[in-house]
Amino acid sequence: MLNLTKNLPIIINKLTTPQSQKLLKFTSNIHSTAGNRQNDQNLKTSVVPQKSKIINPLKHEDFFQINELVKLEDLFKARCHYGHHHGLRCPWMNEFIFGTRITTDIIDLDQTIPLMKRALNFIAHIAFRKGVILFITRYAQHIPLIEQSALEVGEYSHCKPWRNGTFTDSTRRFGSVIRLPDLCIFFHTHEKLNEAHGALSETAKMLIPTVAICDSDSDPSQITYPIPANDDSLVSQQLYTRLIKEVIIKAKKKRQELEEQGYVIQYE
Amino acid sequence: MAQSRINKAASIYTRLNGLIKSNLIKWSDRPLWYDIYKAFPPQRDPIYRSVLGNDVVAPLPKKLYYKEDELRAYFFKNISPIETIVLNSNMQQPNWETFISTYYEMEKMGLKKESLIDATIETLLAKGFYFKNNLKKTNNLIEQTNDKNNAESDSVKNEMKTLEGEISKSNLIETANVNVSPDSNNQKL
Amino acid sequence: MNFLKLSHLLNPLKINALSSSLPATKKISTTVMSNFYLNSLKLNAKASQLASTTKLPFSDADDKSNNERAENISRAMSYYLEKMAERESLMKFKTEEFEIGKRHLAKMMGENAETFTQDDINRSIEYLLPSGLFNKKARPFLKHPEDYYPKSKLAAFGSDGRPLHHLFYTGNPDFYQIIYELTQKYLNLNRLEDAMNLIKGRMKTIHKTDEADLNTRINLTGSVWIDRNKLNVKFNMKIDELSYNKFIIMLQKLAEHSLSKREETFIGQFIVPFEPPIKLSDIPALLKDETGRPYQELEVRQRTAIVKLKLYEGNGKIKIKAPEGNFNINFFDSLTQREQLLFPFKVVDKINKFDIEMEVNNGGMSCLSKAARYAISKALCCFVSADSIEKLRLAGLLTSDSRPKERKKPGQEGARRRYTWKKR
Amino acid sequence: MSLARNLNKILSLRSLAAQNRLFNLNNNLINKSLLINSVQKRYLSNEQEPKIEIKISQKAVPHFFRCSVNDPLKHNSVHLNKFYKVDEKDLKVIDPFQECLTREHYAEFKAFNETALMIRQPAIEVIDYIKKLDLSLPAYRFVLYGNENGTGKRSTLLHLLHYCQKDNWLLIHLPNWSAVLRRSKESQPSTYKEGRLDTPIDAALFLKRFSVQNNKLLKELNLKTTKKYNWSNRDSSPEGTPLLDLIEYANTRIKYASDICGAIIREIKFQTNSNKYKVFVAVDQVNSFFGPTRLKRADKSEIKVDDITIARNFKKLLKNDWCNSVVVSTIGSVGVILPAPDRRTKFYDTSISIQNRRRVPCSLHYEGPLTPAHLLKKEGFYYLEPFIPIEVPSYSDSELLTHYEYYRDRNWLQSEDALTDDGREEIKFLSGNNPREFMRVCQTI
Repeated sequence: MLNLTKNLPIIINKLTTPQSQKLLKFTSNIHSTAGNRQNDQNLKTSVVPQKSKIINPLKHEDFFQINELVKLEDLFKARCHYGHHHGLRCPWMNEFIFGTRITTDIIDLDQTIPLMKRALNFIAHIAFRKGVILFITRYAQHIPLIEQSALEVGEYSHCKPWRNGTFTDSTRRFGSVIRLPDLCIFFHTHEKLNEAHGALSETAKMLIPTVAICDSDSDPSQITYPIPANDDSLVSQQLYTRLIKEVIIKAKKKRQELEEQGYVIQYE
Repeated sequence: MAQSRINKAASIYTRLNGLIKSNLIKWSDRPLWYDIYKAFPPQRDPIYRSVLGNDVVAPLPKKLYYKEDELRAYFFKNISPIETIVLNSNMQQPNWETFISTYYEMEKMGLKKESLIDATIETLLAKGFYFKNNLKKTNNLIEQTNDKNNAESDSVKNEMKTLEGEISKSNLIETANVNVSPDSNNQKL
Repeated sequence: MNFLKLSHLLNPLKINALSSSLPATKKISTTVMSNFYLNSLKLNAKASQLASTTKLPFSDADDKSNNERAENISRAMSYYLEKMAERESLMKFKTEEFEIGKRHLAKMMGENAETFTQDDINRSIEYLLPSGLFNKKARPFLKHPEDYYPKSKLAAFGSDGRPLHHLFYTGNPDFYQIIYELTQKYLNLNRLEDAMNLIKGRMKTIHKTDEADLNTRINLTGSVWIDRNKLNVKFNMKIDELSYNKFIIMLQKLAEHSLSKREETFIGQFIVPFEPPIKLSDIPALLKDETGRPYQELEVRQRTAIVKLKLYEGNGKIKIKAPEGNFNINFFDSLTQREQLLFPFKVVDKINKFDIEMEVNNGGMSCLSKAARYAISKALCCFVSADSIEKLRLAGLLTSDSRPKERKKPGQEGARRRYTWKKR
Repeated sequence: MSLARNLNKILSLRSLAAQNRLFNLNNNLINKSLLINSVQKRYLSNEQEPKIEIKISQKAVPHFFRCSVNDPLKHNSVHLNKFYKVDEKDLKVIDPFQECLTREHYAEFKAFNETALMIRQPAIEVIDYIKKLDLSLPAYRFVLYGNENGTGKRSTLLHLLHYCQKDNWLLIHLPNWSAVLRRSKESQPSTYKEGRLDTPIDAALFLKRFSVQNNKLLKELNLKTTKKYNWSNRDSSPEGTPLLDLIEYANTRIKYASDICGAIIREIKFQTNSNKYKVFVAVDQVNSFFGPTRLKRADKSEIKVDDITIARNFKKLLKNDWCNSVVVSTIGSVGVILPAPDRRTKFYDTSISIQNRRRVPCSLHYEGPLTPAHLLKKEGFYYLEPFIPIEVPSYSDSELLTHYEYYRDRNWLQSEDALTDDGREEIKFLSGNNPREFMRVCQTI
């Protein structure tokens, strides 16, 4: 990651674009909706299990309270806005870039936040439904971190060289029919320099949704929930792993609690 | 498992929808993520896009410039060259940043634009600042920028080149206000 | 991997055969796998209860009400069970066949079928069906099917299809688990070192060998890293040369850490005590001729060459007895061949301090010279100290060249040489 | 083995070393004679500095490997195992066409800028015998032999020639004789007797060598023919023709060289009774006189040694029917003439690599035992009997050391490893104390 010196101006003052204002309004609306509040209250207050208690988490806008988790300041402090040299930029990332400061792309965090919330929400729902989540990266510096965080939340990781056919030819690779992951989270979309990770196309082929941290040099077009942000510095990776871990644990706990309280979960 | 592996033709959701419609996948067998996707769809349908295809690429992002850049360039060119910064040490504010802050203070005080820079230098010298290499003073920054005919010999312009490729002087003032009209950047790749 | 949980799981499904063939739990993965479970169990309020009742974490085998796709998820498991049943029936059939065959054989040999052991089977087959096939694997045999059928693998996933290992999708979880542990340990040591340095108030210096470091660093003298094949056998996995080399580099890095003594037990798993390839007890004693002069006698065969050597202590006389006559070292025309004889003496620094009597037969000149070199180095071992023997070994002089003579090919003059070809 | 390792390095340096060698030699001589130290040397190299007068001592620094006595007449067992210098003038007389030794030897002499021979036991022994001989008795015959090739028979012969030349003997020298029998330069049927073969060029060459070697003596003696010789129907030499004139005549009429050669040998042999002069006959590879030849007639019938005119004449010299003469001959594997290789027949076993073909029985070189009985066979043995066999052995350790030190002195050993004691031991091991092998090993270092 580029180390920009102190002579760079602080951008945060300038980030008062109409987009972010809209976002603020949007989030406040969600919190103020009466129905959601009632639902939350119901969940907490009900102690005696009843057969009639049916819950469809998809009908809540923010079932896992993710809006509180993601903060602009955290992202900025974790240097998530730093992109690559403008020469390395993928043209599909143009829309997520705020501007180019002395040959370096600066990612628009105003756009990152809603996208990240959407992605985290999706991860939480998958975890809630006991899906298999696979953490993927090939960035050597982050591998211990990613592997450790996957282990901590009881999920899976693949940070080793990608062998073609791991998903598409899984029966032969693993010697038997296996359950493929329900969600792949890419913490870095490149396997080698400027070479897309082999799992990207395989997930698309095998109908597996993806969440990926997309830096200015990665192609977000095939990724289901892209998060435009810096994927190279360890600090930002620590932030992402923290958020994702938190979300997964939260979802799993919630499932546990609901089952204890005798709720029936339905998706229809 | 019935699948369509043509990943470049359509997104995973549309392909899965098709499979369900054609009853290749039973409704009860649908993947776990299908409902969630349906309830919280992504911002954009994740279809494969090619740079060579018909998809429209978003306009190039703008270049970021501020008024401080001008001042900084002037400082490096005419007052004192740039110094190395040791990130490890507990360094105070660098000289040029002090220069810029005092410049703004003077501006607030209501001085005229022509004499602003001279005044800031004088105040700084009076405060006991030591500029490493006191270069010869040139004319006022504002005079130079106003004098458009002398564009080529303009020292400020040369300094700006070092900061960012090529930039015309007319843009210089505009970019300082950040609100740039990205007409020139509206390209198709 | 630890499959204790799995065995519990399978019991209700009435697969008793599996539980008997469960392997002994392995040291490495038990700790981490338990961590894996614990971490997931922590999320459960009923953690303690779940541990006693044999339920997997997050398993939705019980609550079918809200899992509309339970059937789909357990497809992997059902496929596995199907395969296992198939194998079981096959093995049963083959075992019966074996028993019948054994009885017939015993009858043929006129022995008691009840006390007919495997050794008896082997012996009688060798007697009844003598085979001249070179490869022993190609010869006829009669064995229990468990001995030669590939052993069944245990399922690496639960009944809901969720893999049991967090690195399952890498394809080689056992090996990568070790690497994962290794990296975590290394990072922890680094953190610890940083903290210690912070207390001591000094900057961290990399690879600095203080006296204090020697006490905290693991001592690897007298040991070597585990061989790749042994590693594969010990941890029951298959890793290639490249990954092995990388792994050894990582281990080396961990062992060189200034606080590596804390991970002694972990590193100890991959250490094998160094065994000198040549034991001093194997070296024969010196012989003595009529005058009481010590000497050593040897015969070496290499390809077609035969060299009979007698090495005496002396002052560099060389006598070579060939079918053509008696020669000195000039029997070998080229300098390179003479240097072959010189080399062992040069290594132990005893040129012209031994007399050589050699009888050579057959073979080409270069082959003879190499055979002589090997014979001399072997005989020298009886005269010189252990250090010098080690020098000889390191120089590669104590390994014989086992390559046979390359055969002549049809349509060619020799092994490689073609007949001269003239266009017209 | 370090030698082998350094070999590449040495080879690359070798061309450079060859250039430097002469320079080094000169430098070395100056250094040793002047005994200047390094500081003085630096002054010398700098032209601006004032020159310092240095006393030049004419006496060279004595080395233990050098013999102070360069006159072979004075050599005795005291001077054993030392090198003595042969004067260039003497060498030009004794060995005018550089045939006595191998080409390698002459290359070394050229590089060392001197001709130095080692005084060895066999030479001293023969010289001792010659001094004590009663020359009125029939010719004495010595046979030099060695148990291996390259032990120094020819250099012993050269030493003896040098001795005899100084002692005013008449020299009859047949170096490289077997080459004539292998492939003579020109051959034609004899006019004197049918069935014989003349080899005029070889004969002329012998006469030329003879005249150079004995020019001074022949002029003093002024020998003349005792008989009229008819070379052909037209040409003849009358009685009383000086031998030198006869040799000149052979130069002009090469056709008659073979016959003239026979005439001169006859005259010399018959006139020894006059006790005016002594004859020293040196024959290299004498065993070639008693074997087959490779020469063939037009009808492809084989030619025996006795059918060649000059060979027949030279063979007479080996007989002991004359006095005032000494015959010293060498025997060796080169003298054994094996049948000529035919293009149609394979003379080697092709299944054996080229490197090892010398061990095949039908190879081009004789590989049997090198004792007089084996080489001379029955015919030669009886022909030469009684003779004094003298063995020329390989180097003893002290001889090898002398040679090594000589090479060292001449800066012939360029590798630093070779200059150490270990290096010397290695060379000793590799050469097996054989002088020729020692020379060859040192060439590569």
